[in-house]
Amino acid sequence: MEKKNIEKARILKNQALTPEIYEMVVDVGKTLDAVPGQFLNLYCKDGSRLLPRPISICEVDEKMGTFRLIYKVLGKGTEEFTTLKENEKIEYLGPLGTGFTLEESDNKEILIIGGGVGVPPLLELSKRLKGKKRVLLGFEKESILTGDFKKVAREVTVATTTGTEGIKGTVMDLLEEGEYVPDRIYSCGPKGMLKAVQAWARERNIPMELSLEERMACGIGACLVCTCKIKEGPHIEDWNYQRVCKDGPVFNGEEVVFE
Amino acid sequence: MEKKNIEKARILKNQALTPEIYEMVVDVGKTLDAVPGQFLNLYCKDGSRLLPRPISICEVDEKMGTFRLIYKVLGKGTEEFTTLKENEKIEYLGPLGTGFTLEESDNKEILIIGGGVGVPPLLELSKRLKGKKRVLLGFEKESILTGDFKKVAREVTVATTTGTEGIKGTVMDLLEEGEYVPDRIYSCGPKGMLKAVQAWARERNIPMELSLEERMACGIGACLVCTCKIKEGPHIEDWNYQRVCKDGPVFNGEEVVFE
Amino acid sequence: MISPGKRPNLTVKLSGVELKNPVMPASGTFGSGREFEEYLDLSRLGMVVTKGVADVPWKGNSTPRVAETYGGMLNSVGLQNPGIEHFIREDIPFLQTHDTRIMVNIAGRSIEEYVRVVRVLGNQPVDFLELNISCPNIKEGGVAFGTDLDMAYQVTKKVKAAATQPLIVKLSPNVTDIVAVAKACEAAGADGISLINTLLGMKMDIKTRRPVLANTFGGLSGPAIKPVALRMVYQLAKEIKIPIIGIGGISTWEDALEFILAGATAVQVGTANFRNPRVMMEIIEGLENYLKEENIDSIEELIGAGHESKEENPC
Amino acid sequence: MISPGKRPNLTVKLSGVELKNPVMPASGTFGSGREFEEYLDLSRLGMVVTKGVADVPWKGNSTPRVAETYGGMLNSVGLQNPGIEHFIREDIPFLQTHDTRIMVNIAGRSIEEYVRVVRVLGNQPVDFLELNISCPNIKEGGVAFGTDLDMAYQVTKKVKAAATQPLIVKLSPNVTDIVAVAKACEAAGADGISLINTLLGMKMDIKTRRPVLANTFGGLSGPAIKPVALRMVYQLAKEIKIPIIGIGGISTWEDALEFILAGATAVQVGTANFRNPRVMMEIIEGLENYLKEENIDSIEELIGAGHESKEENPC
Ligand SMILES: Cc1cc2nc3c(=O)[nH]c(=O)nc-3n(C[C@H](O)[C@H](O)[C@H](O)COP(=O)(O)OP(=O)(O)OC[C@H]3O[C@@H](n4cnc5c(N)ncnc54)[C@H](O)[C@@H]3O)c2cc1C
Ligand SMILES: Cc1cc2nc3c(=O)[nH]c(=O)nc-3n(C[C@H](O)[C@H](O)[C@H](O)COP(=O)(O)OP(=O)(O)OC[C@H]3O[C@@H](n4cnc5c(N)ncnc54)[C@H](O)[C@@H]3O)c2cc1C
Ligand SMILES: Cc1cc2nc3c(=O)[nH]c(=O)nc-3n(C[C@H](O)[C@H](O)[C@H](O)COP(=O)(O)O)c2cc1C
Ligand SMILES: Cc1cc2nc3c(=O)[nH]c(=O)nc-3n(C[C@H](O)[C@H](O)[C@H](O)COP(=O)(O)O)c2cc1C
Ligand code: FES
Ligand code: FES
Repeated sequence: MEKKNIEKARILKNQALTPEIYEMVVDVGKTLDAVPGQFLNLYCKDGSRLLPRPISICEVDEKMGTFRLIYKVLGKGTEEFTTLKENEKIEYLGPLGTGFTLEESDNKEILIIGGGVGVPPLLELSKRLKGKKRVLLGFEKESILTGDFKKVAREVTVATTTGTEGIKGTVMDLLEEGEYVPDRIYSCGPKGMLKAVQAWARERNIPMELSLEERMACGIGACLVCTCKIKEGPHIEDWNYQRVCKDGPVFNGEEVVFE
Repeated sequence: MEKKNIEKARILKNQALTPEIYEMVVDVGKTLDAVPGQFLNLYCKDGSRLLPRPISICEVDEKMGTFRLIYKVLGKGTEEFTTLKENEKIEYLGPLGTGFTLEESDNKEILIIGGGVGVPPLLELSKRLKGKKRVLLGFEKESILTGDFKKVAREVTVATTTGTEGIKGTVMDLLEEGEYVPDRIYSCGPKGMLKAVQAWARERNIPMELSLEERMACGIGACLVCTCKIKEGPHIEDWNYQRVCKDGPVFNGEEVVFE
Repeated sequence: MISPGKRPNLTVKLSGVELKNPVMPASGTFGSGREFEEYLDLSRLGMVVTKGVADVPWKGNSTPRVAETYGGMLNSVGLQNPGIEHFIREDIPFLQTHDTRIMVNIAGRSIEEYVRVVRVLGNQPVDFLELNISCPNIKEGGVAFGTDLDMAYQVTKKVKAAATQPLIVKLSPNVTDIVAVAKACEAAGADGISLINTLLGMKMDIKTRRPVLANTFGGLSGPAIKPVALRMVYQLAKEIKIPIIGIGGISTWEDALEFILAGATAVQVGTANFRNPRVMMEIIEGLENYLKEENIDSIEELIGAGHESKEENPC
Repeated sequence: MISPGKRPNLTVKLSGVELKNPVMPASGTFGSGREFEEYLDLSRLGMVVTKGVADVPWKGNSTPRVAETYGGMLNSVGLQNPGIEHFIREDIPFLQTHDTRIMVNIAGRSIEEYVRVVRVLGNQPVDFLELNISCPNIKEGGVAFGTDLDMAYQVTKKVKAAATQPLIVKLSPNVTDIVAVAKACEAAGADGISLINTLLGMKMDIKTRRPVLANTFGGLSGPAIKPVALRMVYQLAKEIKIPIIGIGGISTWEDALEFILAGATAVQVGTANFRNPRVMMEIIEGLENYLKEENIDSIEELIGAGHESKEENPC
């Protein structure tokens, strides 16, 4: 078997969508396989920053060998990424992790719920999922990707905490107000939001997949720093740690134990 | 008084002269003062390399505000420098240190002796010195800058240890073979060479200035890591440490104590 | 001198056992190897060192368990592991399918716990035991054993008495006198010393104004700590007779060579695996090329070669 | 809350003495300030800390005295200094021309040597004494005092008895139990603790196959060591009552803030001065802006604010 390795991608585009959020499109120079919900580990060039940065795959063209990535400038690493110019190279490892399960049914009601930088991976998911897709997106001030979602979903609703766009509030407000009775929920976003989504879905006995985020080191399942609690039995104490990077980031939402 | 600071220079040229030695010309965007023998502290961009790299001023155009620097690729820092492209910026501090004394007499016999990457600072020196200048240059394989020296000196002789250029041997061979009776010697190069030059000059009671090299941290005289031994009295034990970065790199050769 | 056409010899003898080469992963950074199979051929390694395993499953600490620092990282995994039974059932059979040596890293909170693990491993096909008396991330046991001379002696002695395989004791750098600790372990019968485990450190989050790690403190690893690790290996090389495995920030073949020159018989690569899962291959190839270029027949010639000759000949 | 138009208050009280702000150079990285005059205004600093001074001139170690490491550096200067008389003649008058506090760092190989320096300084216009019992680069004295509880106690007690000015004791991180050492110094009468001095480290030159430093070992400093330093400050903050000056890898205002949150009343900046001689100005301005943006009236509110509330309220 050929061994995997760190690869170099050529940057086709790297531009600000909002003052804080950037879009990067890269060309890996070969065909590839990727599942929505998987992520890439991007490397910083500056040697003082050792650890790769996990960034979700927002869109992928498997034949062309291109990834679209959406990242928020948070610290030194993502700041470094903003300085990369067209045609420069960036090193990456991946796709990594276990992505979403793609159900094959056309007439299911699907609810997709995203918050902040949890929104990007839901785009490729929305493209690939069959069924009747409704998308709820929450942001602080400015929305991203709503146009892209509108192309592939039946309905896209936006909430912002500042009220700048869509309704003033969170995705949970959208969820409470709309009269949704989905067959299945897919969600990615901040922990608080996922917890609320989980509670809402549990109450209604709706199956769901949640994509989690945790600080990582290796990204390939070896170091055990990125664990989350996953139910493994009927009792509340029956949980075990699983690795967000390898067993996830997408988990059966029913089994995720939030603190 | 206006305080000095780290400055940015724009790279006008950065190219290989030999497989190991590069020439970099930078524009600092303002007029400046510099004395031959002084150096610049160049900063690496990669944060894992904290300390600035001292590189001698090979040529300076004070009015145009440009420096010419010649550097050998030795380790990670100088390797990084080779990747810089035209119009990119490089950060530097300086000019730093105490350079050569420029004697004002026209009819003095001047002998200038350089070895390896000790050769570059002698070029600006040769341009500025009055007198009858003879230049002896020693290299391992390939010479650098001989053409430039020929423009400003009466005589330029080269030795290479491999014999590829000039005579096969070292500058000490040139020195022993030529029948030089200079009034003054200026030299820069490896410690072994400087020591031999010092012995030769001492025997003949010829005044000299030697430019030393030592590993540095601050480059501005504060940390005391770059010390060399300088005679301070008649006895062999009468020496004190001085700082190569601040009190030198150029010292009265008579007073340098080599181990 | 290498005979023409011959490949340089990277094999080293560690406590009487021959390794293909001196390069192996550091415990806890490589799982049991399975996750790295996609990236490198486990049979190329000098040895596989497994994550720490205890007598019963441990859940480890809360997250966040990691924080990046300048040239390094902090972790507070806290020796999460599924216990020795699971390990023997799942991991040993997997490792046996590869042509490599196996070193099992052993965690415990008391001498009895360590001894239980070692006994269970007695009839297992493992080549070395590595006794971790240096984990900074657990409250009882762990590092306490590695920072107290008498405890280091006692735990080594009792574990050695129970052990079938050669016993390497892994030391903590968070001590005043590393030589004294190593000598205590040597006196108690250790067959080798590996060091260093992580330095105890922490990071503050200035946004939340709280420690980044849920556990407050964590173990510092990576290139940042290399100078401390190298110094300790160098200090020990002159003072103990049993072999040393050097660990701490090794990321390139040059780093590995520095440790060998300082006196290490073998080296472990930890944090560097997280940045580049193939890094150990590059280190092995780099060492091989170096021997070739320098015309050195066997890497064993270089072990401890960096010690000043004045020390061999003091005058 | 900052009243509108008011500048945030950066002053801190250190052992009863008010400093303009909590930022000062670390001893040995700033000379006596003269070399930095071209780059910054000494009067803007919270204090100037001088290089270590002994009772008689010391020549220090041979060169090379420095080696760069990943995210840090090693030095083996060995406390080269021109002696206390020269210092009083040349450096104190120079510093007096600036509106800043003065802390004199004191080196010694024996208690008597330390005491002699302190006595001579008794009638001098200096604000603080910093007792360096932690230099790893000299054979006798130095770090020996900082790694032995009893010696740390004795030297602090005798020096304190001879001292006119408040006495800060500077500790070595190369110990098993930093809390015990600090408590010994506090019990002996120290007015404050500064830490950390450098970690003992080394580097090999793979070309020559010898240690890079003429002295073999050197002190590791710079951002690489920050997590260890921060951890020690945090540990001490809960255990001692005298103020702490945090040192180790501080290069940005965020770094400084981390130390203050961990419990440091003031911070020293060392190696970062070598990369950017104006860095302390940037740190002071950064802290000021932070207070403004966060609407915090005085930086003293942040000292130790990073400790988990659960520790104040254990349940
Ligand atoms: C599976 C997964 C997918 C992600 N997908 C995206 C995405 O599509 N778009 C996006 O903007 N962000 C995404 N993130 C978060 C992103 O990884 C962090 O924002 C980023 O690593 C911050 O790096 P930094 O150097 O700017 O910040 P710094 O704070 O300087 O980073 C320091 C260290 O902390 C880690 N870190 C800091 N914040 C986070 C965080 N929130 N989550 C995980 N690690 C963190 C960094 O990786 C690095 O190791 C994802 C995280 C995970 C785990
Ligand atoms: C006053 C002075 C003037 C110099 N002028 C020139 C010049 O004009 N051209 C030129 O090619 N070289 C010159 N050098 C040497 C040059 O500074 C080093 O070759 C360079 O710093 C090596 O950096 P590196 O990162 O490639 O090597 P590395 O080995 O990776 O450097 C690691 C550290 O060691 C230091 N270092 C390594 N070698 C030397 C050395 N020989 N001297 C001083 N510090 C060293 C580096 O500055 C750095 O801090 C000069 C040195 C001094 C002191
Ligand atoms: C995430 C992580 C987990 C670790 N787990 C263990 C362990 O289980 N047992 C052990 O002895 N050391 C453990 N260590 C310490 C490493 O084996 C090694 O001693 C240390 O990281 C220094 O080496 P490095 O700088 O190459 O990483 C761990 C280190 C890391 C980073
Ligand atoms: C070149 C150099 C010289 C030093 N000299 C002294 C000294 O004379 N006295 C002292 O107490 N500490 C001395 N130190 C230690 C520093 O004051 C400081 O404790 C250490 O460098 C850690 O801080 P940093 O990481 O900010 O440099 C010296 C450090 C360096 C790098
Ligand atoms: S990041 Fe290493 S196991 Fe997930
Ligand atoms: S390099 Fe700091 S004094 Fe010369």
